[in-house]
Amino acid sequence: MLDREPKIVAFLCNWCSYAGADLAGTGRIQYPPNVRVIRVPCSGRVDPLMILKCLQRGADGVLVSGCHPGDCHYIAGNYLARRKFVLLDKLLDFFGIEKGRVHFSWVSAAEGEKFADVVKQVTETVRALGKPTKLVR
Amino acid sequence: MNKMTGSAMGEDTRGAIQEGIRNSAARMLESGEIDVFIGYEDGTLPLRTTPVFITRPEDAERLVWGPMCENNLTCYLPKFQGTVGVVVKGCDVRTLVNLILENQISRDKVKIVGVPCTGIIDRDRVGKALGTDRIINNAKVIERSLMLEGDGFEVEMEIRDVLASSCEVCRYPVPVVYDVLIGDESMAKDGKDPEAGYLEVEQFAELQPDARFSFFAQEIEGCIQCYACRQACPLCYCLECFADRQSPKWISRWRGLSDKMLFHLGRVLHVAGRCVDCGACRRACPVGIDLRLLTKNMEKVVKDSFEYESGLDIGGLPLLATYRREDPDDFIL
Amino acid sequence: MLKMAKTDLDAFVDALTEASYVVLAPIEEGEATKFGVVDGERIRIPRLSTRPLKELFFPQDESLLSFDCSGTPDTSIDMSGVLASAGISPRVALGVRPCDARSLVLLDNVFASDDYRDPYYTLRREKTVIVTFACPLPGVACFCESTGGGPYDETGSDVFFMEVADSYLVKVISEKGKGLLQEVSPLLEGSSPERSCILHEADDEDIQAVMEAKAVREQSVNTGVPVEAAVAILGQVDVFGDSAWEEVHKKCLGCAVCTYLCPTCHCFDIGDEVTGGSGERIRNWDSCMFPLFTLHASGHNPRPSRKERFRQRVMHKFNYFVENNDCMACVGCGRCVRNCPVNLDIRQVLAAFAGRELA
Amino acid sequence: MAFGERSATEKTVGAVLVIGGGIGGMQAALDLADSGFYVYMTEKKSAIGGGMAQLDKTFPTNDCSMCIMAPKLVECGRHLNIEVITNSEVADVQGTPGDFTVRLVKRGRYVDQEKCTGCGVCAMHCPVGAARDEFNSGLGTRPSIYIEYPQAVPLAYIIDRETCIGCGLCETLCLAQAVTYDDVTCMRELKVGAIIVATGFDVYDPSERKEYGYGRFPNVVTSMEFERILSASGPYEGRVLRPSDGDIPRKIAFIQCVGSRDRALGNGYCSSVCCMYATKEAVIAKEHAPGVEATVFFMDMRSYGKGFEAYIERAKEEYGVRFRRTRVGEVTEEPDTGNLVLSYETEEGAVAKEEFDIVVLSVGLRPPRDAGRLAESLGITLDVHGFAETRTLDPLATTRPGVFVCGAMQGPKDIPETVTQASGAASATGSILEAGRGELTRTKTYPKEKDVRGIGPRIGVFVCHCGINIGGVVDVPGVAEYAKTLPNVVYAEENLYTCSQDTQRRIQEKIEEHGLTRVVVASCTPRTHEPLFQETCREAGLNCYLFQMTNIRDQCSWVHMRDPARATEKAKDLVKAACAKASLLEPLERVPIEVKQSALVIGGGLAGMIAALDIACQGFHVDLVETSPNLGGHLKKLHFTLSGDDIQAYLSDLSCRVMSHPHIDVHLLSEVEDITGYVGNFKSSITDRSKTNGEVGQGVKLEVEHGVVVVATGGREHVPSNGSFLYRRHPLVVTQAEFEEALASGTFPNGESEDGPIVMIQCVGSRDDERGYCSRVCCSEAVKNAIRVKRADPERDVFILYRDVRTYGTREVYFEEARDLGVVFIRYPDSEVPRVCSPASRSEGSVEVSHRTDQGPSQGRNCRENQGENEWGSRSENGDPDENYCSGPVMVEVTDTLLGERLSISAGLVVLSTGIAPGERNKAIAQMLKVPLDEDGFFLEAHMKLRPVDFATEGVFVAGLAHSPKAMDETIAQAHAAAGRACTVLAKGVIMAEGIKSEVAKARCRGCGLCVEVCQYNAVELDDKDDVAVVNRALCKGCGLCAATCRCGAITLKGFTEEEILAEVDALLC
Repeated sequence: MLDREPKIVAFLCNWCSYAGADLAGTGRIQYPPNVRVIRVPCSGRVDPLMILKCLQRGADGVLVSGCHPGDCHYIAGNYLARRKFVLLDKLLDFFGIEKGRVHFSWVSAAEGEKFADVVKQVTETVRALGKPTKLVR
Repeated sequence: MNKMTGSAMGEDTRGAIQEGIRNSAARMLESGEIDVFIGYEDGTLPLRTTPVFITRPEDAERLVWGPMCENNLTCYLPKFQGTVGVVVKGCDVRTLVNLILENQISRDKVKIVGVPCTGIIDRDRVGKALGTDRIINNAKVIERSLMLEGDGFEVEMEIRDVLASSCEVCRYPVPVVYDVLIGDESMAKDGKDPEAGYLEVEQFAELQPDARFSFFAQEIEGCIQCYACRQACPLCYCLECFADRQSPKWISRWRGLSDKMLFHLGRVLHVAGRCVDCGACRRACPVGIDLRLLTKNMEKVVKDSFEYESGLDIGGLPLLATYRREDPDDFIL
Repeated sequence: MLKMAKTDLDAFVDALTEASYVVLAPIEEGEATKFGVVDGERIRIPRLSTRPLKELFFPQDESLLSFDCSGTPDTSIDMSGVLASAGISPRVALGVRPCDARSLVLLDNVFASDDYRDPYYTLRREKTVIVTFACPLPGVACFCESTGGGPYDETGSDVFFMEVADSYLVKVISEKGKGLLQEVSPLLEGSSPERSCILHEADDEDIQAVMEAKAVREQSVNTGVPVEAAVAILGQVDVFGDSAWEEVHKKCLGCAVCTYLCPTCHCFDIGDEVTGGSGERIRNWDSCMFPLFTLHASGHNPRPSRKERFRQRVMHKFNYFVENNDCMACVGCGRCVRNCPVNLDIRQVLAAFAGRELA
Repeated sequence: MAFGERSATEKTVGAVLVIGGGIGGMQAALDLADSGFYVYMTEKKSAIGGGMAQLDKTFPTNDCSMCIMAPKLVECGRHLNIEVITNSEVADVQGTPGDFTVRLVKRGRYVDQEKCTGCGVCAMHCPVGAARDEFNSGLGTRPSIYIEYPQAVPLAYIIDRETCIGCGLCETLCLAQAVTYDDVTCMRELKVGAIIVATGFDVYDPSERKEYGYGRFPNVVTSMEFERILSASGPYEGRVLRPSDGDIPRKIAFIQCVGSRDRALGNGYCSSVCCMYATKEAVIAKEHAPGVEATVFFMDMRSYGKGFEAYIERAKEEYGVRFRRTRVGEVTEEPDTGNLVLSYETEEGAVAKEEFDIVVLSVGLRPPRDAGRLAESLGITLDVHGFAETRTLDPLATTRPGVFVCGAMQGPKDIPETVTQASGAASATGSILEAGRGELTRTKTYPKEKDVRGIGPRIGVFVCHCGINIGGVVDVPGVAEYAKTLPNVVYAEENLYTCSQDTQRRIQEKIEEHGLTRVVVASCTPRTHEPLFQETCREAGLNCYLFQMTNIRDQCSWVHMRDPARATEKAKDLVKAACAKASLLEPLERVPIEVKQSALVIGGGLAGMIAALDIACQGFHVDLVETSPNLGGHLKKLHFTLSGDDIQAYLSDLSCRVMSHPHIDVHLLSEVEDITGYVGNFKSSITDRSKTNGEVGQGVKLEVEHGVVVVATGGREHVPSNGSFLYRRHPLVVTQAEFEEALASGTFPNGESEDGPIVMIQCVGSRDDERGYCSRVCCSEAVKNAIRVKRADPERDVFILYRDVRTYGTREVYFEEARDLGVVFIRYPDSEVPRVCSPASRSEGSVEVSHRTDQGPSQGRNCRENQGENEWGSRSENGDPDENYCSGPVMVEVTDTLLGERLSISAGLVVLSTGIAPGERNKAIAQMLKVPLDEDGFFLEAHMKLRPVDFATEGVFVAGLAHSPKAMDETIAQAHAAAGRACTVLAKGVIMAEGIKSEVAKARCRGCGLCVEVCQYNAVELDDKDDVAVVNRALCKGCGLCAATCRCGAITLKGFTEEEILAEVDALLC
């Protein structure tokens, strides 16, 4: 049995970030194996409640990644999602949840490198925070 | 829009307003403009008034006005059948504006009787001021003070010392929209400047995250999930609250802290950009959870991030129905 | 009848603890008070705890059993841990008010009747000694007298404390109560100077004083609520369709304050919480005021609006329960009156019906 | 004959013969079959797949070759309107375009294709084991009864009678009774309207190059052999080993241009792909055996394609691949070790020797050895090299009307070029067969969908090894075992390639056998493979939305290579999540969407015109939008091709055909303002300033409806920023285009020819910090104009200052010609861009080359007048003209890497080979269409290899410089391709839209209208009767924004419901 590793749930939009993650793969760009991807059509599909649910389920971190502003395959899904993400981000902070549990990023289909970097960065941050306790059931 | 000014700041302006409300209710009912008039009547307990639904002009006499008229009556309006008149304070009308924006009631079906608000009394504060377990048998409002008598005591306190916390920082005491405005705007306590309202929030934000979290943990621990906060909120009109969904199960049957927190976080997210800080949730909570702190902070976030204030623009769009390219992006990797 | 100085209350509690009883008394939680475990801290008994006593026997949520789908049929369901997890060691509920004590007797009709004994409830019940404190001056929302109780009502109590001046008179009501005192009294004997005997016989003066206090207090309780009359009217068939319901429910918000804080409301829901292959079967409070309470899988809801739901609550307390158990499901504690966000006062509702002519 | 110019009276057969089943043939066949034509595909081997099937990975994305082509293989294999005829060759062709009669020779397979299940028992027991395995380039052996490769389509064995001893064992063993010894060669006659030749290439046989010891030294291998060595399905299962002793090599050498750019012993042309594939093989070798050191010995690095330059950089920087610019003299073997010693001349001129463990000869591509015979039977002409003869301006048409060519048979090229030409050829074909469309095609009927209600989830899990792509890192058997323990999983297995055709059949069997109601595949990315598996489910009568896929390769094994344990753990989690979601999946229905059978083509340049014409010729209406006053784009500046065609003549012919075509509305001086809608139903608003509504210049606003969009917005010529290279500062400094203008207009060379040398500077605005990519055409353009000059005036010195001469493909012969004509090529170091200056500012110590008389001011003026207009014109553009504007002679200083000296050339004229930059409007248009741009600002296609003209967004296609810099013939081919792909959509009256849609639960909807506001497709509206939201399924794109926005939980996105997503979350975390 392997010793406990932080687990990061990543919601990736199908058109940009998921493709970016694939590109990281075809480029064989290595990154930490802590991330677990859930494919969604658009970052706009992600309801902040889902993110809360991840934290409640004991996710060490959550990453939501979509197309860069303006690139949304669905025109403005990421713009409208971004408003919700602002609210959630600020709410969690005010509520006293450690900064760095929940991350957001824009990764395009051409950014395999960036995806890998994001995952590295998120993993390091989350690892530094240690096992989550707040909100965990 | 006609304005009825109470008999010019005379002996008892409240009495005048009360008269004004009764008259316009009676008039509207007689003229058939409305089927029902929703206002306040005396309650069964000291310091309490209670919502009343008047359908006959003669019953308009039951209507009262005063700093004990705490309920936000717009919570009865979503999808209201027929035409309705309603008494609203500065905050109440903003929730009404949201209900109109959100297609819960059409403007032409509601006659808005606005009253410039001087703030309402927080019963818990009175209780605290009085000391635990004192029984108040009777409470009267005279001018700017509150007369209390109970088991062997008579106390007078300044109303402004026992105002609801939301009223203390109220920025829009005068209804922004109305059909009838009763009383003189100058009678309303002057709106606080924006920042004053966020002092509490800002001070709290100064604390360490852990301190903030354990504060909320303590507060929310006591939640019995009676959902009075939700039911009292005019904007919580979902037919089935996310907290009640069987599938997906956002909130488990375990009434543990985690699930209670999820409910309250979810609630705050759902009223974000809509909440007008009327304080109804806070007053409804039987265990006295400080629900305003989260919503007030959210109000600030919305204002700072999107320059958006809820319930002021009857022609506007809901916060989450739109976006701007220049919305905050710095938190995104 | 025994007597104990008020100042000795904490010593008494210590003795109970020493006798390895879990002492449950009103404790503060935020701005509210509820019954919780005390160890060490001073006992402060409020006029009435915000949250009802029923929580001690019928908690808001409890696991009935746990299961694991991956296991074999015989090992897959496990109830063993559950009862234990109910934390069942001998307990003393201290600082109970007569209305709450009375509520337990009503609840017994549901959970500990001849035709059904709920293991979880009954176990807690058996293991708990109820030490009631007579009520000080009742509040404006109280109407226990009208429901058959009273500030000195001993129903449901095992030991009964009554204030006189700076002491309590302590009355043993039941065998359980007797046993408790016998068990702790050795610990109360003046074994050490600072704890000289704190329980001793009361004299006639004391008893006289108590009687007077009792009279005064029973006077001051609101006896004007025509509960009996209302019960009689509600017993009539045609009341169900009465237009009055339309009026009385209107301002109801449909929250569960009244039912959750009510010491006698006992509606619950049972369901499973499953993750992956394993889970627990959980019983938790439910409220007849919620639409989901009666929502059918078909989408049909026999109680579609707040009117029907509000009527259900009133009818259940003052008619159905009466029919089933010859007693109304209300002890007049006034919690629902005091805490209703819109001051919807059950007493007015009852009055509204009591006013009718008996057919 | 130009496309679409057949009189309707002629008979038109709605079928096409595609010769060759490689990637080109497959693409052409699929495009044709999808746009209403029946396709016969002949393949001389026993299975289709061609050269690409043998490759391990492909550059520049390092995609696993088999992985990306497998779906196409399978699709061809089972396409209703494609008949694959293996072991066959064309005997002869009679008839005319639209009505050919083809006779095929079909050799015996000796195994009944229909009966054979591909189980392999026969091969296992075949006593012959030592037959040469061609697929593995002879590195391995095979029995006499064999299949080409594991994923072979059709998956049927074949007996090679050469080696078969006729023991009959296989016949007795075969339970399917598929073995038929008495099978005979037979003739077959086909009626087709057109023919596409896609026979691909053969590789050069390096044994002719004795000095490299191929054939004598076991550790000298060809690049194709090395591909097989690297391949997971190859002889060494992807482990990098030496043939001689199976040792793991430490040093690998790649020798470039073996059989290419070699008139003496090989082919005169450049094979176009070797630089890239060698680099790729070096990179992959390092991946498979991290310790290994790879060196590439080359002459010019020809990384001219899209993303190539960056790839080379990564190879150097990240993988530490060494590049040595030299020609290897000879290879000798160390007898005892079998190591190989290369002797070569260093750039410094010294002779060096270096020892290697393996030497890979980057062998060139050559026409198929039987190309001559084929050409004869087809009646087409071959060019000097033996490739099908085509014209630069009509690159897909052979010399025989109705017979088209694509891929390497037309000239050496890589996969995207081939795929592009294939789609192009399909389009060209469609253009002449329009009348026959739909005549012979059949439509597919699927088995009735199983009603899975009430059965509950019964999940089958298929975990893919993907050769060693996954299995090499993740414990695949472990994952499969783990899957069996998951809730609702009733069956789980592992596959070598879950995407192979036999596995598809297997999955269908398992669905039957175990009554599966859900299928989960754990393999590569759903973005490429989901459709394949969904199709498989459909064919088994399972609703395709009951399929769930999870990516344990691209997002697991490939990115966690160094942590197998955790990669496996992750894979298990992912499978668990997939199953959790699968348990909740429900059958969804696809909604039909009407297709507006009209196209919008943006850009009236070469690409735009060709695309428009093609689409129009296929019978569909086209709106062609061009911003400038006339058609032609860059063509207007060009005058002749390398091969000497007259571009202006071509242009005027082309544009008048476009202008006069009844199906084409040309909008000049017009802008596309806005594009809304989706595939089949686009709406665009165009401002057309060529038409007026009274006020002049105002123009009119047009609303056009169309089903597809072709982006052909072109690129722009890089203009050296103020002053650099003294451009627009000195009269004697011009761009290549300006120079060509002058050459064409005869204003240069002018009378007095003592103008001093012409110095051409390459890579101006290419391969620099600002623009990292190669502009691809500049070398050929320079060579073209240099030749022009030399022919006109042999005396005049022409210097071409370059970094790498990139006259790829058959352009190479012109490079040779230029050299023969005495053009001097001087290579300058990447670090030191040549400096253009006036003599005064000349730096010290540089060697004077030109001894011709200094250019007097007169010359300057003289020359300026030649350049007259655009010179003055550009001057005035530059603002204050006299400021730092210089005249008189001009010097070019350059460091010659060969001599290692700094030269300074007194030039008669300096010609800058300026690069190609992306168009300014790209970003705007990209945003309108919601399609991505790459880092360089060109449009980013859906897939670099196999979808070169498609976008991820359905119904939108790209061609020409908008996609990347390219030459005319390439642009033309790509334009045909875009048209062809567009027609696959237009040809269908109706397309079926995805079943992933939002749905409203009325009972929960409070009619707040938030969903209506957020929906960007106006797919949601409030029903004023019930006052609840309703979703228009045709408009809904399935983004789920409304679902995530609805507080009341009234809207959910089918296929991505909250329940399903939370199930995944729980599975991953609990």
